[in-house]
Amino acid sequence: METTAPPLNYLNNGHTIASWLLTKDHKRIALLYLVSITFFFFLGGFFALLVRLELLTPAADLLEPDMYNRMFTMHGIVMVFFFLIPSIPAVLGNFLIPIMIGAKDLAFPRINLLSWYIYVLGGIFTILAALLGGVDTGWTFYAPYSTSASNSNVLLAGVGIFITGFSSILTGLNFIVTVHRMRAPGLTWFRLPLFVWAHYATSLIMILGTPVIAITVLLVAVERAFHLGIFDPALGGDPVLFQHLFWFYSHPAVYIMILPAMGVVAELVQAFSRKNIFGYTFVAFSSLAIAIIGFLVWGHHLFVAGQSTYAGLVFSIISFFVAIPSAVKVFNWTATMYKGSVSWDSPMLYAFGFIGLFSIGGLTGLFLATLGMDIHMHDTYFIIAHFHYVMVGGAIFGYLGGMHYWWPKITGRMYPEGWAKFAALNVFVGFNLTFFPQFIVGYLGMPRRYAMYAPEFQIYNVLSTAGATILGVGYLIPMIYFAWSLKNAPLAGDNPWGARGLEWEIPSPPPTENFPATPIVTEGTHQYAPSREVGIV
Amino acid sequence: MSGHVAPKSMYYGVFGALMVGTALTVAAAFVDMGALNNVVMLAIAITKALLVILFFMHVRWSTRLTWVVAASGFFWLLILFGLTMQDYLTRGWVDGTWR
Amino acid sequence: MSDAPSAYQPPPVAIHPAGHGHTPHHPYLQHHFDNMEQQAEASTLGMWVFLVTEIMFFGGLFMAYLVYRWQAPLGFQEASHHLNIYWGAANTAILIVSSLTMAFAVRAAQTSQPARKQVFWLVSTMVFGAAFLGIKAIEYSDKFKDHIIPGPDFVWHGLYPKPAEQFYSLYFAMTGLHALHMVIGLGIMSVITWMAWRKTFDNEYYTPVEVAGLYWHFVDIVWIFLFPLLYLIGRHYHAAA
Amino acid sequence: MFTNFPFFPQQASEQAATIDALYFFLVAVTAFFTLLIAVLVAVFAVKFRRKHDTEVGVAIHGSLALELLWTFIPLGICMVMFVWGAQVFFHMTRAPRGAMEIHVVGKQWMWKAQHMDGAREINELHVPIGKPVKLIMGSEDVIHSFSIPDFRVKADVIPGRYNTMWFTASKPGKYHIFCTQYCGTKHSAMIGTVTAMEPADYQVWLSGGSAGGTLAEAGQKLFTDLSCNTCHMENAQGRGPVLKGLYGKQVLLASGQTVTMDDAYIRESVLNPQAKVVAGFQPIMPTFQGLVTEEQLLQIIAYVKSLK
Repeated sequence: METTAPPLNYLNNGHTIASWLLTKDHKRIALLYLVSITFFFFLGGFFALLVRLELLTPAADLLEPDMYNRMFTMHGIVMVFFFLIPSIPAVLGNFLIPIMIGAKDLAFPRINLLSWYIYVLGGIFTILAALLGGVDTGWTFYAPYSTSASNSNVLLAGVGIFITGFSSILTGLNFIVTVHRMRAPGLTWFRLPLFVWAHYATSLIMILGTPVIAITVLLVAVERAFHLGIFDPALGGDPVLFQHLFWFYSHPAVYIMILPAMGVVAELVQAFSRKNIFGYTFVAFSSLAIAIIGFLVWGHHLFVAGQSTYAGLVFSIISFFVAIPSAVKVFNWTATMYKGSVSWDSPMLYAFGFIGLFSIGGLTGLFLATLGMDIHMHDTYFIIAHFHYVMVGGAIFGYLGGMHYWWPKITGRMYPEGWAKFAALNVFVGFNLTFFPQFIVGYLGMPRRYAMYAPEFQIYNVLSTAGATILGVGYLIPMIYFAWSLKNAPLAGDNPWGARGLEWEIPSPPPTENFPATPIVTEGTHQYAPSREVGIV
Repeated sequence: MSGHVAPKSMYYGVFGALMVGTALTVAAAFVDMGALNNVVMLAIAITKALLVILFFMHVRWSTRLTWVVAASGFFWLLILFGLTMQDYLTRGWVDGTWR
Repeated sequence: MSDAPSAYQPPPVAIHPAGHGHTPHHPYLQHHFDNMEQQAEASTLGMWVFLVTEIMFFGGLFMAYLVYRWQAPLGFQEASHHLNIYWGAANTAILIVSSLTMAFAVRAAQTSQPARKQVFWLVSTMVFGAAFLGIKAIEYSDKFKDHIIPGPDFVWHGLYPKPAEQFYSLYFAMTGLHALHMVIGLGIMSVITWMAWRKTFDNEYYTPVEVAGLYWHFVDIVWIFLFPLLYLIGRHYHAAA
Repeated sequence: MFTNFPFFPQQASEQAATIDALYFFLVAVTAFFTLLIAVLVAVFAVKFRRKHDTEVGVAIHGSLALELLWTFIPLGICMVMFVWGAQVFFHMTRAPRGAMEIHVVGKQWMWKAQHMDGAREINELHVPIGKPVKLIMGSEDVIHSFSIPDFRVKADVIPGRYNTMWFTASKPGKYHIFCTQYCGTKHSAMIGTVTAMEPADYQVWLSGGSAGGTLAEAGQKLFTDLSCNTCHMENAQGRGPVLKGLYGKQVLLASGQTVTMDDAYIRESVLNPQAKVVAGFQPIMPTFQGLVTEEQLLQIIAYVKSLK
């Protein structure tokens, strides 16, 4: 298509393998992450497929229970640690944060590259664990099963997660320092895009929570290897302590997954309504509130684990508090569309889906924060449905929406919009068909992690598996047209959406240095119409 | 650029205080004060840590951001300790419960 | 609704000055920073943020210590009594001295003192650090000889064998992790010393020394807590007995 | 093909209805807010759909009143949920005095139950209706969780300690027992049936099941077989404390602390005797770790409890 030589950008600035594997450019590192994360997404999806197929019938006929246990464990480990946690921050965050704040790069480009290598190393250990027979502890690694009873590759997988944790820590560290120290002149905190706020909050969780899971997994590994009595009661340990330490990270970790998606959706709603966000400060601070309060609620995973009644009450009430900033966000996104100029481009379809599905995911979370209700629902499919509404309906919808929104910026090419709309619809329908029945079968009492189940649960499992098939197809379509678009789609231009933001003022794909010189920011984000004060901020 | 340069005498002073603290804590350990032993021990340790942070690590002369970052680490540690211990310490408070 | 990009182009949010308009670069300024000040602030902030993660990393172990000591206070006191308080106290003093020499190394760079002075303080710090590890090695080998390494070979003649084993599990986990940090610290120091020797640091550029110093002091602080928590808790119990 | 298309589990315990009421309230709130948001999004998307390519939205920066509204209304609703849920929870965690006790031991991958009068069963649990039943549960290996969905009850079964839960069955019939905490290969086969019976039928069932005497009697036999009685004598001459009448009382320890003589303390004292030595006694009792099973421990506890 091009007749003249294209201008120098980060993609054509060096074509050797070394120019990619040794790059310090945050945009190239983002693409390295994109490739590896996509790989892990489809790997995790493959495990999910086997899980769903096995659950088509009540008996364990496709997979032996032991193999089934390994499959759901690998699905959890791969999706949580190798897809959901790094997905938006390491790909979109890495690519966009320096551009959005008018910087040439992250504060520590070499550490950024290092974090990708650490991620890959952790991934290799985990893949090795899978190839050598998998792990059968569940992604939660509950002691003493993980430390003493399981005879699967707990050590390898634990080491993999331990290593990957450091990749997450380094990414968070880089983002925090970058946002504090690299903002362009004039870019005050309250002019920052909400995407940056969300990533800042995410980074806080990454650096404050991840070390605790690292040491916990390390202790499990040490206990397993040397038979030290840390968590196994038979050796004098306390398994509930493991759960405290584990959830101290792993509950905030769900906010690592959802907060960046919330940041994406805030950008999408503004760009495709051509309107600044309703209640900027509330949306910005709600990200911080979620990150901070999110650290105080982990005990709601221990309501039936023999925690004290008093602790149950404390964790329950704080869990309700963390719901409020999420509600504030949902209302503000919705209000932003009011009197906007709403386009129905494919990224916005994902945003619509996100708002609806995240609402369901969040509201069903209230069931689990409610002490008396959680007892019955704990460890049933209700929980599976709830967190998939947040993780898939939330995090993955945000990720896909963001990918479609920024794909023209990243690659310089558009994608076929018709196919994109079809895929978005496909994912939405498939997703709901997969996970809505699980709410019902969960309330009926079907426990999670069951290879075999009572026959009266079958109808819901059949629906679920059917939905998962549709969902899987919905994921494959974007893969195909994104790949196709790289060479064949029309050029996008600098600003295909008519959106406002620093990233849309530079060429697509951006040059290696992002900006020819440090820009001087004069306005907040997404101010389309001349300011006409209605109400107060 | 150059940050705050403290006189050498200050470093020697802090060093002396740290050494005295170490001697005190060892001496106190041999005196039976019941539960107070722990309090004294930890009070001395916290004081020593604060001296190192404030003077050797230059937080005394650093930006407010550094103060916040340094404090947040210990604050989050307290969250971990506090919320975990409020479970252990209140087991059996309500009649007929788990324990 | 089509593949065609939007014709609408909103006004920009930023002024874009044309081209590079800067003053000559300091040789150690990385290209993505505007000036040395920004670079130094980013590095120190980065190290502080990293130290926060380190606090939480050790925090998990301290949490385990807290719970198990609360569950078996007598066992922990009994077990602690088998640690050598004098080695522990000596190591505390050694680490404090190394912190002082580290602080002087930073100060030497800050005040543009000659390279050999900077190197002197850095090497002193490393010598004390190595001494600490040496003493730790003696202590470990004593424990090995006495069979109080947790695991199948653990032998305990006193009361409370279970909590004692747990205490030693935590003892080795905590001091082992701390020693690992010391080893990493020595590695960092070697690089910094080499850089100092090459006359890298002066009052314009001393961030690496300062950042390495922050790390070194942090490792010292961890020990300041480990020493009383591990070595001292059994004393008054036996002093009273 | 699917004769069963249930939406709700049966209400087979007295707690079930209260929990379902809470559930319906939560469902109603969820449905209301989900629909509210969905309708608003749909209406805005249609009504304010972009008319031409250069159209931009109106600059509206926000409204403090609205922000406060949608902060405090959800907060209020949440607090209703919290208080309601906490009430239900309090009721669920506190067994009424005089509840019938049954000991349950989980192990990979089965449930073993011991009734007080000695009847034992595996992967089955027979209970009378209309009478509060308290399960005292321990595990021999890893964490399990004992769940009866039709009763809406569940509690983790944790090695090294006892958890309890209670219910009052209200409808005769057979109901699922599921292990809901992942426990290894045959986790999904660690299931069973709870049979709720009319009290009279339950008595008939009990009389058919107990061959070896009551649980306390089995405990007494163990107490003698393991020579516990050589130190824990009936008078104060023994090297160990007299156990008679001690259950439920506060005990002063050598460390100066006090501890309640309960199931957990008896268990700890058998397995790890030196952890909490009673004041005035030497820490000379040997550990019985590995010598008694979890079921036997529960028998010993039943015996000590019976020493009134």
